[in-house]
Amino acid sequence: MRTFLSGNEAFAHGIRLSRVQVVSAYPITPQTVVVEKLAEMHEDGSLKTEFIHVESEHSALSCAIGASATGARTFTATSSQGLLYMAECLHYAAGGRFPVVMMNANRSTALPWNIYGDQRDSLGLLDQGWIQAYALDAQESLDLALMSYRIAEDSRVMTPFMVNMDGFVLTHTYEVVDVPTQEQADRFLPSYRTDNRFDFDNPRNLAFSVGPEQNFRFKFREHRAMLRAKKVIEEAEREFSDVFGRKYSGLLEEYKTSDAEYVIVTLGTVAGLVKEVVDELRNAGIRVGLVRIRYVRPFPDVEIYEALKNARAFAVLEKDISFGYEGTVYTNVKSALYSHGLSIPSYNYVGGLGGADISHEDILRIFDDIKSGSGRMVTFLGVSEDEYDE
Amino acid sequence: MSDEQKKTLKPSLRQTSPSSPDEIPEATCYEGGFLTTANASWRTVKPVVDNEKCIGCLECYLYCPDGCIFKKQLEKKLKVEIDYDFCKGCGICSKVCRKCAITMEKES
Amino acid sequence: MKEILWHGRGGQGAFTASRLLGAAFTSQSERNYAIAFPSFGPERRGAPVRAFNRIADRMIGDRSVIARADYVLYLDQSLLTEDYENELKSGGLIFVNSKDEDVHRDERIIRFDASGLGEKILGLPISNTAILGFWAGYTGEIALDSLISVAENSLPSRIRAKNIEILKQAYESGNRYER
Amino acid sequence: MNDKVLNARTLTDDEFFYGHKACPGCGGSLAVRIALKVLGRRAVSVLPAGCMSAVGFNFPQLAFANNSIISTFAGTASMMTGIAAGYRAQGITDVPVVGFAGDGGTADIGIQALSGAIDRNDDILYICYDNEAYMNTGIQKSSLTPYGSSTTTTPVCGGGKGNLTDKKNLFEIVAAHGIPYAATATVGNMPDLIKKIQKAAGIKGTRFIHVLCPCPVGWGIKSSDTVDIAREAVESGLWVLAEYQNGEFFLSKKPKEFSDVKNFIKKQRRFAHLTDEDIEKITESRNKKWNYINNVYNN
Repeated sequence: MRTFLSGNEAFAHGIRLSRVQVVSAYPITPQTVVVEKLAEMHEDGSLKTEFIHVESEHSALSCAIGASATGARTFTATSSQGLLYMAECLHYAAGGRFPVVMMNANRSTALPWNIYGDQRDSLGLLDQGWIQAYALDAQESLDLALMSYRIAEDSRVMTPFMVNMDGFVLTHTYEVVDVPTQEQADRFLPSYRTDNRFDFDNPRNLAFSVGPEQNFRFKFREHRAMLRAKKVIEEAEREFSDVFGRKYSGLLEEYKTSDAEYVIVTLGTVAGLVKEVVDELRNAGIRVGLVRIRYVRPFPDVEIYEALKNARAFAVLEKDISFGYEGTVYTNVKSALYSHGLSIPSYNYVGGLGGADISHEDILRIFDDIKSGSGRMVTFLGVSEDEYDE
Repeated sequence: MSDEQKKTLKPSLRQTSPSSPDEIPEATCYEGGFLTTANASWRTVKPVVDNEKCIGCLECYLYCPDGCIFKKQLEKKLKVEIDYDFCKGCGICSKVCRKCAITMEKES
Repeated sequence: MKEILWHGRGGQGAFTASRLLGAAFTSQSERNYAIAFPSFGPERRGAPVRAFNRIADRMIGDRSVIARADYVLYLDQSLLTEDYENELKSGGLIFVNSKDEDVHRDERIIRFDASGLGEKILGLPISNTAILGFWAGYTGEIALDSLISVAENSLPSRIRAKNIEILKQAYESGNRYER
Repeated sequence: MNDKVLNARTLTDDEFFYGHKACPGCGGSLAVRIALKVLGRRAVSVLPAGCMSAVGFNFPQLAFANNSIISTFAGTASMMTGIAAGYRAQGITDVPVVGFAGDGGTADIGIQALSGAIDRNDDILYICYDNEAYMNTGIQKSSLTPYGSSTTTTPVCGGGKGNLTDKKNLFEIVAAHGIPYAATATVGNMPDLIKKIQKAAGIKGTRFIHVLCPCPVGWGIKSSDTVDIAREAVESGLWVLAEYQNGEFFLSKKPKEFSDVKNFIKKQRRFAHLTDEDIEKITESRNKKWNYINNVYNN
């Protein structure tokens, strides 16, 4: 049913439709609405779940892990400082192979304090073993809720899943969303079955320690499972489209890249704006395109190469900076191209930090820069040329 | 209660230890009570029970941190026996025995 | 695509009105798309706030803050400052809640006593649904029926009927406004 | 659950915690062993980072015969909450969820999660095995380390007195939440400990038992003295056996006459540096505590 919803509300519907059995979460702006909405659904009976009001984010995820160890489907949500506070448990869920799903409302991290959206929180935690997807809009957010369980719980994957939604511009923006029926959702998403749980007939010891002799094997499996997730994502999207009629394009989305000379690579909601600018420039006869990274882990290395191999130059636009180097997404993209032997001029644009607006003009300027080859390697949007040292 | 359920439950020493890649579980989840090494080598002194003195009060059984003292029927009387595979020789049993029926002897 | 910029004060319901607008617009056709979002931040009663709409008959990807709008709607006349022009696209219009006849400094500024209508029907100087209704009636961007059905589905029952009445009367005033 | 109070004869022959690598004479492992024997095969145990998880869960040497899991250091109670919720969500209501955390894991890093669980009145049994310092990492001071105790972070050198802060009153902190049941115990007073675990097992909501568990290594005692020294802690009045239920405190055992604090202190190397004056101070503090207890606790 077409409904006018915020990203948070849409996502909450996705969680309801996923028949989540245990929800544990702690409030933080801009995640709060998703938890409030789930609390409402819990109260009105439309969501049959154990709703746990935990006392911290660390406990939110620790509780979800405990519930997952009983074989229950679990959900938590957080943002920014909260995500950082649960960092220990992120490793724990991943290493223990507990397919917890978390919604992270992307938000700037202190200091300076700031509640607005950027992606430094989740991109700073890429190595924690979680699948990381970045949503474009409210519809994709809802759909990712359903798909995340399908993918995370697959026996080939067994890996926790973080759905990232840009704080405010997605979480708090209202738009049209098609909310599927429970019957459709049930057809797509089976209930959770796992062997990675307690068992009263054959008691198990979980989350144990492993010495240097065998430890690497467990880490290797974690890595292998994440790589296997690529195929499972494809399968899940195929079945998703059969049931719901909406198609997704796997680890990344290409928009008018087949003959594009200049391409912006980005992730999250800002891709929507880039699409509009691509259309405009195309109308003016300029061959530009967009690559939207949907999954940063597992990383679409081959797909990136395929999408960029015919381009003359590209820029990575991201709401993140790894201080002393460049944006983390840029590093990942360049590394993928290097692995596949592609070397073309590229530029990194760091924008949207602390919720700074990324405008239509900003995107035009980026295309302009890469076309003329006048961009610097790493450009902070909003910073004037004379503020740089060299 | 089935026979299986009646059987005493206890971690036990296994003959083989998972080591090859296909024996290693995918996740950190494995059969509980799976023991691959004993603790006997930790011991420098070992408790020896004098069944003449033992009155079967089970204080030693109750206070053993390793749970390696077991109830045993000997000529219809309750006595105890020790699993020397897992006894570390701490000496608590000897200390709590009211009848001084357990002595700590040097390991030979 | 049309872009709409709302000015209000915390508690006046600018964002609520923008949500009603978006929902009503998208209910009119399967092709219609809309986004509605507030100026983000902690909500504080009385503080100046903005809300934004983009409406189009295609997907909308641009979520950036609207700098220049086709329509700028003021729920509170005191927020209408001298640099209002910088927020207006050429050919754009301003709708302002005001009892003050002199607010017509500019033919692009259209005055409506939204608070007066709120006072009359709700007994409170609430202006958001009145401005929304008036704007829709004046511009014809959204049909009254769509506004009413969205209000029926989304407003709390306590204030539903009276706000629908406000929408109707305001829409009528906008429709009949002498240009 | 058996209605009669269990004893050595009636306790199950099952051994749930066996073959572990705890030091000889470890008080903590004794508490875990006995608690699981009382709770039985359906118990799911949660152990944070700490001695008991370090000695029990080294794949492939897995020393728990029942379903068990290691939690994060700070997350004992929150993981227990999740396990209880996970089973509730699946309509399973007969699983005792028990946690075994040390003094640091409970009174320091884990107190936030514990407080949260009690606040929600989650249906869990939390057992703190208190060996009075971070023993797993090599004897560092925790907030339950007693006054005067030498640890590696409160070393006795250059005339130092060891730890200069008093032991946190964890039992009353927990009780102040209005918890359905809380108790203190020691591994030297086994019938009392068994009775309390059994009682706790029969109560709904959050239950907490604080068990004094001497550590031969950290306390500087012989491995065979664990049980005796725990008993002496009670007899000297330095450790109080008590319960909290329905908003009231109850004394489980009141020594007719306290044994000499000095005897207790002098048996432990961690207190070897204390002077008669220091011991007098500890004795005075004990007397003050008992004045309060006699006024507030029911006998």
